[in-house]
Amino acid sequence: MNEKAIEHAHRIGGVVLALEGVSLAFGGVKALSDVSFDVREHEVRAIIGPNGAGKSSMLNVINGVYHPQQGTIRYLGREYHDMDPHEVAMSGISRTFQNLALFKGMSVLDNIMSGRNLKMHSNILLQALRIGPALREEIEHREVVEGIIDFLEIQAYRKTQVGRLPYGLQKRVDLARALAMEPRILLLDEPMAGMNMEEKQDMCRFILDVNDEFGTTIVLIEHDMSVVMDISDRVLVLDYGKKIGDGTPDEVRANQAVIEAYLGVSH
Amino acid sequence: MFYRENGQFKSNYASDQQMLPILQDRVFMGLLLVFAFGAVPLFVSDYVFLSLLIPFLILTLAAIGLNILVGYCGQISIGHAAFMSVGAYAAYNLALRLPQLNFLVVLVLAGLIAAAVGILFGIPSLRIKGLYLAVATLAAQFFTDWLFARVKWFTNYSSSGSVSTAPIELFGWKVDSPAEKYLFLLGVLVVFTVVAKNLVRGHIGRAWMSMRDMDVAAEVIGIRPVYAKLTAFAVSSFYVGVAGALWGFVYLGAWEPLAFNLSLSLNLLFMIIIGGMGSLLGSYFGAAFIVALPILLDQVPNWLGVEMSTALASHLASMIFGSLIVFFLIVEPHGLARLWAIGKEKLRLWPFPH
Amino acid sequence: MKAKIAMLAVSAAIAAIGSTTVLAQAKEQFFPVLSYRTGAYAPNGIPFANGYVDYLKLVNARDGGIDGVKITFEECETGYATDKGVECYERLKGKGPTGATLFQPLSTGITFAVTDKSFADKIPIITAGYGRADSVDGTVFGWNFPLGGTYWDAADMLVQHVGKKEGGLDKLKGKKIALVYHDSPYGKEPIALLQERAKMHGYELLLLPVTHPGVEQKATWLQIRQQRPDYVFLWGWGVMNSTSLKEAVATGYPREKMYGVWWSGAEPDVAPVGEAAKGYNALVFLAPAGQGQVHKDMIKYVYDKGQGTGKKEEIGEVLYNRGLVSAMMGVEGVRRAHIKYGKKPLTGEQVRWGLENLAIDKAAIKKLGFDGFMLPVSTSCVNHSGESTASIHTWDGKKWVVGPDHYASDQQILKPMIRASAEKYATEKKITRRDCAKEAG
Amino acid sequence: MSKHWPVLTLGAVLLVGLVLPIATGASPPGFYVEVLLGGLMAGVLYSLVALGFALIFKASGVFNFAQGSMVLFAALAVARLGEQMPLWVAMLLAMVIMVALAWLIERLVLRPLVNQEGVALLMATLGVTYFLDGFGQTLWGSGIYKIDLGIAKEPVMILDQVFQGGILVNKEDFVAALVAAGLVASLVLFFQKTSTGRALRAVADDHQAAQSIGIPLNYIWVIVWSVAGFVALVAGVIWGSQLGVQFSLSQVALKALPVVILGGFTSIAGAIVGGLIIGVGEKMAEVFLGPVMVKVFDLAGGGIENWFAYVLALLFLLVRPEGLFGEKNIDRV
Repeated sequence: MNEKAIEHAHRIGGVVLALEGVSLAFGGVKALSDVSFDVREHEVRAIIGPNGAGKSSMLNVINGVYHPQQGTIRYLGREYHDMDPHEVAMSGISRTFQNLALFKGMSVLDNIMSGRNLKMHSNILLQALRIGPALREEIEHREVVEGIIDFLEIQAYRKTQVGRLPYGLQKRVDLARALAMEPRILLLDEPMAGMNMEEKQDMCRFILDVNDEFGTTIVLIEHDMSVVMDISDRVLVLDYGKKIGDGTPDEVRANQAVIEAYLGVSH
Repeated sequence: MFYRENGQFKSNYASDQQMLPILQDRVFMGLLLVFAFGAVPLFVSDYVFLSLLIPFLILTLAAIGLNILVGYCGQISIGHAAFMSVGAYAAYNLALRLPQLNFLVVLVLAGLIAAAVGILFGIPSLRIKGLYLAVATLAAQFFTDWLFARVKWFTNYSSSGSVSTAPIELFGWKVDSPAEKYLFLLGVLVVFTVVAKNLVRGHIGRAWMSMRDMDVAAEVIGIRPVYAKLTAFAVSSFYVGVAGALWGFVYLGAWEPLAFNLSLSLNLLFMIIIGGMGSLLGSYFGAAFIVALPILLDQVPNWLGVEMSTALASHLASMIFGSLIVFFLIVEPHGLARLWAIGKEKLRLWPFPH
Repeated sequence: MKAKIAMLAVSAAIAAIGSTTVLAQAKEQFFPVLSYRTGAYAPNGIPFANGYVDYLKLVNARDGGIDGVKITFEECETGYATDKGVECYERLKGKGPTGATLFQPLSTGITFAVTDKSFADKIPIITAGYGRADSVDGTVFGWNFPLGGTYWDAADMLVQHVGKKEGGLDKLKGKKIALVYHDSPYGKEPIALLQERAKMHGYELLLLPVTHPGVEQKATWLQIRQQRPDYVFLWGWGVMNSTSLKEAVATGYPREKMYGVWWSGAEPDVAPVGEAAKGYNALVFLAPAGQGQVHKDMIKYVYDKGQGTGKKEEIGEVLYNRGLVSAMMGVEGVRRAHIKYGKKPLTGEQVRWGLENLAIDKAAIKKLGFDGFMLPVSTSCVNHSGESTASIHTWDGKKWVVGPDHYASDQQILKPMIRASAEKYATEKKITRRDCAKEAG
Repeated sequence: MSKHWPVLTLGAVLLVGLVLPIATGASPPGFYVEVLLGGLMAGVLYSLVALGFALIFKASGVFNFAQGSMVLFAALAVARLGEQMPLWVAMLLAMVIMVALAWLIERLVLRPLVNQEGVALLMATLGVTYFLDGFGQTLWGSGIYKIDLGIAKEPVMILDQVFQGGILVNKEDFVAALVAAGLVASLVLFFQKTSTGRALRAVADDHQAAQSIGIPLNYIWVIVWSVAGFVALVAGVIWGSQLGVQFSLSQVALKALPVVILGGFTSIAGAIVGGLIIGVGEKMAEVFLGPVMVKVFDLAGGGIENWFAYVLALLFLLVRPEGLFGEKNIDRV
């Protein structure tokens, strides 16, 4: 372990998010059955598994898009059950999406600015006249967003409509929007899907930088095993909605059930 | 050559966030305003004022209102004339029962009442989406049609069910002649356009657009759908309500509930689709197109010197109107505003296209 | 650069639209024609418009114009929609060397909207047999001419008629009268009078509105079936009339007990029901169906020369004739005004004087070829309507048969109502009454 | 069971509404049955037109506002052609015209607009509406025309031993309702039993899948629009024979809109059940609730049937957004 890794390991704190016995079904189809796991402060936590294993459903449960039929979610010591997505967002959990859920009709800047919406409070009348606090607010938050834009190196595309950007850049904007919320926990749903090697490296660098510089806890879904094993502290393995493995990358690599699940599917 | 933004550097975010960051655009807008306020009243005939410009200005306001809801927030309404009628009848009753109120106050209050009704009929948008919502908004249309025809209080127990208004007076200025009406409406429209522009580029505008583009993602990044959708309904109905009050007071002068029927709602929708959804400029284009086209089509046989019965002319006009709608949807589904933007893009590069 | 081009384009477009008014200082009198040949009310609008336009053509072809002043006219399609009607009004009001002579909006809704404008534009509005009932009062409604009668007259006559059938107005006590009406200003106009009369005679008034365009009346007639009124007054227009008759047949309501206003008693109203409408009655005022001298002239001077607007066989239908009469009264107004102002193109204001001093007596009617098609009309500055008289005609399954009785509205009841309503309008609009005595002097 | 509560509640409310007039003695039983029958007969026609909407929406995702104009156009064609030739020939010819129209609409409007948003397609059909209104009246005239199906118009009295005063039934309405019901039934059979029908449903469920098994989409659209044209033709003939063929026919079709949202855009069963519910509901409301409202609120006349159906549908959608039989939508991210 090099120095940086040691320093990183020291930063990892207590459990911030814990799921217990979570089950989710659509009609008769079970997406998740009795899954439990936890996330610790400042760590990079990966969720892996074959297609249809319930990974995205897991994220959707965490940020309130789906409400599980059973099980509890405990965040910062508080239990929540039927929280709506925007309430979860307010409490400091943000995410990116597997199939780009950017606001296609808006510019890059506006997309990222919309991540600041939950921190903007000036009332509608002030906004209508764009005076005083409303104007100040716009400028203050713009400064923060510019910081993120610089950080992710997308300065040149600020005013471009997001639908016109190439895929890799869109993924970056997606990340930027999530970062703009200054989250405590950041959920990343396949941030590197469909990218080439170079883009993946960039993205890896960004994720680690976020984790380092802002101390953001990261929960990550990824298909690329090498990436997952490289950057994550702990890995959760799902298959058919069930947990089949949980531990450090090394532990998971050695887990028989995991090997079978992966051998059985594609490799 | 003339339309360049090279060399216009922005040294702070405030100037980058201006309404018109490019110098040429500001100059153009200034000239346009001078022309509209100063020159137009000098050479335009009463007929053009009364039949083209006045309806155009009022309907532009209504189209901006509808555009906020449909174009910016993505919630379709085919019953928006309902909120126009709410605005009109609210203004009528306010002016009648509180005659000492300034007309501008009446307008704003009428808009607020329309906004409240808009929120009420916007509640279903929290549960239903897309075309279901669209058809459901017809409930507002048919309910208000009925309400104002039946509840006698709204029409001040008028025996015919028709109401009429006295001329508007503002701080001693009697807005009476066509040119005065035009100037008054133009003023109102400019103010409302600026306000709309401020809203759509503020955080509430981003909330609306995020609802439109991807509602689930919007909620995940912390935008409350209830707030975003209902404010869109409220602001939209406010605009449309004010437009309705103006339609009644300035354009019609006397009206019955039929004046705000389904075909007006559909025309409003045409305006924003032809003009461009999610574009304020598009609302202007669309309103101009929809107001002027039938009148132009009506008069074309006249100009060409073709003898034609009015019935045939009007059927032909209807056919051409319908075909043009389809044509525009096929050629440029994003509306005239997009064509304008493309033209501007070309102009920016002209005369060196590379 | 761009601004300039845009400005040029805008001004060119505006100029193009505005410039249709070519001012030719010719000896012409311009008649704007608001008509509706399309939309839900076209079946009724077409024959009326044909009659109206044909008469203007006839005056030119037969007489060489009004006292030598040629008539020019232009039609504008309103589709029976108020906003389109207002646009037509604005478009046509300035045409011709002296501007529009007079307007006949042919829709109560449009009448309401343009009444306000008439004060500033000084153009008379003739509403023969429709329009606002209170506009009879010429001292407030200086420009409206509800010639031949209003809906208050009509309602009054119908009540008189059923009273007579019952053997006296006092016999109406305890009876039930249902008003099935077009849910618009047109249909609502008679309500005030019917309520007034209900107070006097003690009958119960049942109000059953029918939504535009009036094809959905099932529930209305179920209610009639439930309530079993003694009489049904029908205030419909266009397809609503035939639908009402059809539903009356379907619910077994006797057609003999149904009375229509004069807009609910024409061929298109009963034709779709045919034989089954037998026994249905309607007010007929001025012009029943049939042909007279004017029609012969029409065929000779207009249709035989291939100038006819409609089909030859439709000449003489109820609504066609009503179009003729309406046009004739406008023309006579101009002719009358020629006496005061000379035989030249007149402005709307001058024509008003003619309309206020109309005196179409029996001899004049005969001379005009309208013998048997209308009753004398005379107006004054105070009374813009003239006496209103009408009869009842009945559909015998094939044609309309006019009954023997003439009715005139009871001025004792109407006058105070008109006065009060006009007063309310004057206050609302801040209008000062004209002083007719002074103007005459 | 719990997720069916909106439907059960609706059923309960409707049932109470149904029973109330008779339970409170507000209506004599005979009259009550008459209202009920009137509502059902109107409802069958609503179902028919709603079916036209649902078919097109199911197969091509288009909310076809032009349905009403198609009704008018078809009726005008039958009426005017019927003046020259026997009625059945006129109807056949009119059907050919409607198929040609369907083909043209597919070719000139739908194909260029494929993959556009729902609202753009909706507006396109509005454009078609304007075109058809103008075109129909230019071609066929804007007067009032007759279609005579040769059914007596006089009502017949039935069951006068059972109910006091008997029940008045209009033969024409009755025949119309029967024809409509027959057509609805045969359409359902067509979709369930024939291979073309099944192909149509396959398209509705998944455009790409349907194409991959070799069903040409354009062909399907022409068929669907032709079927909709046929539905319009039948509705036009029925209504036209009752009301006379004239412009207003195009607006009767608006009555079917609340049926479609109540029943679900894509559901055939929904269109049928919804039509009946709304037909009966609005007649009952107008006849029994209307007068009460007029008294209580001092209204200028009833006429609540104009919005009753919409408000009913709207309230129902609030608790069950997918309509009676529509499919539930799950958001995926």
